[in-house]
Amino acid sequence: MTNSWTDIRNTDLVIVMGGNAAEAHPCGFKWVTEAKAHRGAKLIVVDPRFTRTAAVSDYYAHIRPGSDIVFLMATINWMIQNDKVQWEYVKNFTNAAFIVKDEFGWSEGLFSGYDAEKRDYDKSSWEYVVGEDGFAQVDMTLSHPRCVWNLLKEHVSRYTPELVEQVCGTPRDRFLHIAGMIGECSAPDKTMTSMYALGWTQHSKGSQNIRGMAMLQLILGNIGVRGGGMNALRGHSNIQGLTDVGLMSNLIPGYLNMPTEKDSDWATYMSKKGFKPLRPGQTSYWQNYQKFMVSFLKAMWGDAATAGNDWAFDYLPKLDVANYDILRMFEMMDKGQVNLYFCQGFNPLLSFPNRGKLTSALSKLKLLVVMDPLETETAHFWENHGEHNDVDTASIQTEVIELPTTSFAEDDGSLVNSGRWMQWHWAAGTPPGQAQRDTWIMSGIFNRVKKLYQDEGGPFPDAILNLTWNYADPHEPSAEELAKELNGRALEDVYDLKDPTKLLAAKGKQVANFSQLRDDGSTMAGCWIFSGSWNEDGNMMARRDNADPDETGAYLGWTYAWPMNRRILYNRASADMQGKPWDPTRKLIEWNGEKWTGYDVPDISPTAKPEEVGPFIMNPEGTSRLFTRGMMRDGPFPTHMEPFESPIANVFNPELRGNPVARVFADDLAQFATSDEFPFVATSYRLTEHFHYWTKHNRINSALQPEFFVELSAELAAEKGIEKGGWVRVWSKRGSVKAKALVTGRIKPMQCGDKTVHCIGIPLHWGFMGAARKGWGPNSLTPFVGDANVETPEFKAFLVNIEPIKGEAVS
Amino acid sequence: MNIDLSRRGFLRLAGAGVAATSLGAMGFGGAEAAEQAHVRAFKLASTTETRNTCTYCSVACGILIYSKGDLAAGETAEIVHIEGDADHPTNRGSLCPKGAALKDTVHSQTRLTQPRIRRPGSDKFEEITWEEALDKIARALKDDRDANLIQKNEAGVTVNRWTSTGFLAASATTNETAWLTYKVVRSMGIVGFDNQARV
Amino acid sequence: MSKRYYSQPGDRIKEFNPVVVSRYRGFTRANHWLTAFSLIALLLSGMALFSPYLYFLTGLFGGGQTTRWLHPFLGVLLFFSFLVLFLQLWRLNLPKPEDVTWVEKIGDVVKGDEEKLPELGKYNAGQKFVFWAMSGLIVALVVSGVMIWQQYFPDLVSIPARRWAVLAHSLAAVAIILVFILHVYAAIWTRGTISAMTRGTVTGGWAWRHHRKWLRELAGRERRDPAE
Amino acid sequence: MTTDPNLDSPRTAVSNPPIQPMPVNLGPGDVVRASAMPDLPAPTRELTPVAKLIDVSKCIGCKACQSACAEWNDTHPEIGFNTGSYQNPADLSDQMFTLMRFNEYENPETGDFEWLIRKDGCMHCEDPGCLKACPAPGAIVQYSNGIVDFISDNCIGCGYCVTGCPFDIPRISPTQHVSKKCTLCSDRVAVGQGPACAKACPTQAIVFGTKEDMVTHANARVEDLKSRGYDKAGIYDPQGVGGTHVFYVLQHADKPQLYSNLPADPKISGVVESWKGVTKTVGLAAIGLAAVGSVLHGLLSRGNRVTAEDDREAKELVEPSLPAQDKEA
Repeated sequence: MTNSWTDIRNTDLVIVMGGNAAEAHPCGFKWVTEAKAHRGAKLIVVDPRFTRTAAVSDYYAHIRPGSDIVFLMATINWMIQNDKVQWEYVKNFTNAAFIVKDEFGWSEGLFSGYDAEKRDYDKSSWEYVVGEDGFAQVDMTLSHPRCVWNLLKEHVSRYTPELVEQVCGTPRDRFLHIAGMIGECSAPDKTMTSMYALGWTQHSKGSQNIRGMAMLQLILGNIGVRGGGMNALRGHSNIQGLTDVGLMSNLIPGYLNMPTEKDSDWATYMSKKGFKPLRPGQTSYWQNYQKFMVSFLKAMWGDAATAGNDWAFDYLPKLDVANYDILRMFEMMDKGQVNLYFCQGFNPLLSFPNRGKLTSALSKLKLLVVMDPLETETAHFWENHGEHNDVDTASIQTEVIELPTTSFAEDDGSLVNSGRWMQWHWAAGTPPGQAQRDTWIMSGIFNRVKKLYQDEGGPFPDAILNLTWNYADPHEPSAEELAKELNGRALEDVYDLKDPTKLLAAKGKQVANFSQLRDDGSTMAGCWIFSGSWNEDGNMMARRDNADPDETGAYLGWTYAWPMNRRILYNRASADMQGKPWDPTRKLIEWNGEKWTGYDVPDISPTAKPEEVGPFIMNPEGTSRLFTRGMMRDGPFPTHMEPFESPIANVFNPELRGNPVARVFADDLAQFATSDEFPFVATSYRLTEHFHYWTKHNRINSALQPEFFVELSAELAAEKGIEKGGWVRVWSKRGSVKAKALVTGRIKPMQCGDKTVHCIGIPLHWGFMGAARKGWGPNSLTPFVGDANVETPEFKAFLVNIEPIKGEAVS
Repeated sequence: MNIDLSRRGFLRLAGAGVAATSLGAMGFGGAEAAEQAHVRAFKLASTTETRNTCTYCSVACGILIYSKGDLAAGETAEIVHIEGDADHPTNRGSLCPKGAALKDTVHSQTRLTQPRIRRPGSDKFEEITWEEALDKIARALKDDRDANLIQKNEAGVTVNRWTSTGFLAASATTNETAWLTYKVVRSMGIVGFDNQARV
Repeated sequence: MSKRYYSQPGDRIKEFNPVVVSRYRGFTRANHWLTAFSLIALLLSGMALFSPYLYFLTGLFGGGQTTRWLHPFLGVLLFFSFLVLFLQLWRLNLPKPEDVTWVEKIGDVVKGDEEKLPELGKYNAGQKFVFWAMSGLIVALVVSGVMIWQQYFPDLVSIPARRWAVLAHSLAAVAIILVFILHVYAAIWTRGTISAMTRGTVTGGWAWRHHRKWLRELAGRERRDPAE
Repeated sequence: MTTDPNLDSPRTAVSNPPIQPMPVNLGPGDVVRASAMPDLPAPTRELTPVAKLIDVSKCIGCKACQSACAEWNDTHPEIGFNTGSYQNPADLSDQMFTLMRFNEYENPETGDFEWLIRKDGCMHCEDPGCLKACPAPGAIVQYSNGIVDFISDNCIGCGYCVTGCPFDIPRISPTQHVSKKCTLCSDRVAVGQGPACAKACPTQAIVFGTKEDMVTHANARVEDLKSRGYDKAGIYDPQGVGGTHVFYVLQHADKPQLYSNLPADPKISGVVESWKGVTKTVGLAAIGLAAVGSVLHGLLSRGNRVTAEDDREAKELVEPSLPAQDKEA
């Protein structure tokens, strides 16, 4: 989220598309109802199903799964055609004025530089024209034919209301009504907020869905303002934190990147970071990259990381591919290239696509270690549960170790919520039986491995032997020690860079925030963006002052929000070029002639003059981007792509299947189906009564939603002779499930051109362990392919078939 | 209060004191129970309150955990109730159907309480000690890393990459647990590292 | 053996001096008292749940819960006990022409002026009324009772039907209590009656006074087949 | 923030529950009506009437209320089946005091689809049919703040309350044989807390406070709904049962039956009224009169006695059939 949950109360219009906030985030959705009750805000829902969110919406329209880009680009087109643009914002705060290379272009659904062989683009043409002065060229009048704005105008011109009706199945009048409602928010004193989640991410072009809305929000001037923003409603309690701390194949804490083989050494690696500004006087905060990177390496290897060994740069593994993400790991596993696998509070057997493939892959492991508070399907993948897990136990040679861990109620620590609030919590209960904290388990494993290397030696033990482990109890580091490590401290006295006599942090003290981090090895910090969360003032994450002056929803005294306790990102953009708030009634920060003041921590140097320094300080342009250059693999603008399994061919290019640059493994390609075999579009989702695969272990939640079902329209039910509450079989090219049929008017057949598209909804909460009735998840059916940029599986649009079957009668 | 009342009503009906006593002796108490009975005793009286955060989605609602026994004071603590924290800016005391039932997850019948191992081909888990489990895991890690760590690629670039072992981290753990996990996993050179961020 | 019109097997002149007439066999008497017992128990437990002023009566049965549990079972007991009684008595309770006259002269009945009344068989119209009223009301009570028997038939009928059932049940109960009072009172007021259900016999005079046809038939039978 | 009494946004979770022992503030002295206790003395004080308002237009059907209810009351609703609906458990039970009822509605006027979700449960009637029907003294009580509570210790499990209730709410436990329903969390209200469901409700579709405040809030909500095109929006506070202490804001107040058959004009059934009213009094009177009457008649009129004449007549009648030896004697 660029904003926070409590900020949603400040909005005039909420659009929920690519998500179902009321269902998945009821207590966050509270603030939508508050905005409706107190500001008279309106709520729009665009979804294939009439959801729980739609139940309290002011306007609803249905849309075919996987066609969002068409809807969004058409909306942008409508804004441009009807002059619903926040011009001052667009000119100054976006890269609309930047001139793009002549070679860049788009035709037949593809951008310039496509290589069908490599399934990749040569992105060299997706760049600005850079002048002799080393700066990108701009035309503030937006009249230059090659400026981003005119390219965008031309790009979206293809997306008409008629195309929306034809591709999305959304009635033209419904689309126009929504466009009209959104258009009102182009006024400087009106804001719209976008609340989305996996309904947009779980597509082979998920990132582009989100870009589409982000661009719309920029055109309306709704980024960085109160009641605006792009609000990703994240799923797990600390999914944000795990991403911040970089527990991913290609990440280093604080969104630094793992080196690849191309980064043969430290110098080469750094040469690709620390971006210089593309416009005069801009901040381009990543210029500080080296400070954060060195501080991280010092946090990892302490004294073993020296200028002499490039701060132990070679201790880090280097990637030969973009990502060893979970899809690739299971592909390798299935090919017998993985021997050991750890699942720490993760149940991949139900959460990743093509369960058949997952089972086969797990069966090829030597050892599977599962750390969890609950009995997971993954830990029991070898156990035969009849039709629900029909495996040949005896033939599975995988050894499985199941380790009992504590739950949230039994440990201390911090979690980062969707709004980047880092909230500290305290243990309340005694762990059951022999359950242990993950920190105790990880230490137990590490200390043993380290001992083995000390005793036996082995290949490159340095990174293990030199890992800093100076904890009071080496067998169980405390949450406090680890939190302090994340914040970082001075290893030598740290002085002000402008005034070398001014001591900022004495040796051994916690750094106040990341502005005190250095690239000379005099500081360490596990995760630079967390710097400030536990400094010499103590544990900022444990603060509990819920005062909210003027009810802005900021709550600066409540816990700590990274970065720098900032509650709304890009908040400088809430004020105009003179530093005055676009909407005086919704002031966030403002320029008082000398510095920025207000309700939030300015997202800019407090003394940066409004007319000189752009609000998007992380970008070398100083502006946001309507055109993303080469930063996304599948295009600088979103272009319509069908799902890999779709009942309809891509209107721009029938030859294209799915996302032309998405990674597809050969075996999986063979398992993609067509609509003549599998005529119905399926989409998967959560229900509010359950949390993933946890609450089926909970008797109350199991009572509230006891049994696996699928949802379908009355029309399709009639066509197939399916009865309400009867049993059906749903199958795809990859698997088959048995479910109760929930026949509803909330799903309607969609008319896409001359084709009628039926949609089947498949909730994801059932498996073969726990208190609820045994069932299946959609992942028995879903295709094994991910988003081209971040490898999020395509769970939201795929093809299935359905038929009624006999089963024991409904009670 | 009602005792007198009922007895009055009762006497009027019986019409004779003698009958009253004899009938009274025959279980008039039934009505008397009505008098003592009123609302259920408040079940949180004399419990310990601990502030925590809901473990489910990332709205991160504030919750209050009520326990018999105070963990902070070194006692064993049994969780008896969980409800929303009215002081929390986001949820203001409210909770969703999952959060409102958190207690039942903590006390789930399918919670793990003992390390277990499933041997190759076996159809059941056997209990093992933590020592056995951790030793076995460390040994397996060491052996696989020794065998499969790639120190240099064809071009001779140092890569120190280990791809034959993978690790999935939990997005419900704390940042502190995540950081320790990161240190352990990265220091070994594991690249097959991921979490629920993709799903 | 000649046909009986006003008496039934077991009814006979037991002693001649003074005259004693057998009216009820042991089995019938036991049957009657079991029926009486269950009816009284039902009456007490039912009244307890009928009016708060009578709730104390639950004490007799060990509290409200047991009263609630016991009452329907007593009902079942009453039903079958009465059924057996019914099978023995229904024939002589069929209406006869003289019953009409008897009812017309009800004033003389109350005055006790028997000579003005027609000669009667084993039962007079009043007794017949009690018999048939009991029969009908017990059926009504059992049917409506089952409809509101929460513990075993919670979903037997709809809630509106249950409302009617509970109303019918209480109306029938009131009626049967009135009939019961009439029955008991008549038995007491008509001196010499109670021995019929205790000892099983009545005096000849009683039989002559109240059920002359019955007595005649029994006497006639003695004549036709004198004892050897 | 948490003590904000701001009426247009009531905070049901006004504070966090106390953990120090404190006197229970709702007891016998607050009872205004008790089942089968016609001569209840006046309460020792008068509490402010409270109410739970359920704003159906804000409800997202998340079932947090059901969950919080089961958790707080330590009930264990059964893990049933999916019967082709979101409604689970399938019905109210002695283990599930409140239930979201889902209803799909194609609005003929607007042509829009609507998903009407109503939280079902005890309405806490001002004139409670359950209490009227109950034969067990003190099994059902009504406090002066309007809460209608079941006191299980006194309940005999007869099920009369089921016939008395116009909303089909009470359920008899098949195991404990006592009647169960929503208590409006009387134990929480007694220590100044709102009901568990109201505190949990994420969108504050359920709010709790004084009836007066809730009505004010409800009117504001109705205005908002009218401004959004729901001309028939209104309050459901049925006067047929004297008003209720749980009441609704409905988008279509003119058609309450759209909301899973919410009765348009609920009142205690005439049948129950006549059973508990005229039948009881007249019946008891009749029985009393009959008893007294027969006693008096017995005392005044001398019984119908057998005369010596009767005995002689009888003897004569049976004479011919006298055995021989008697004749000779």
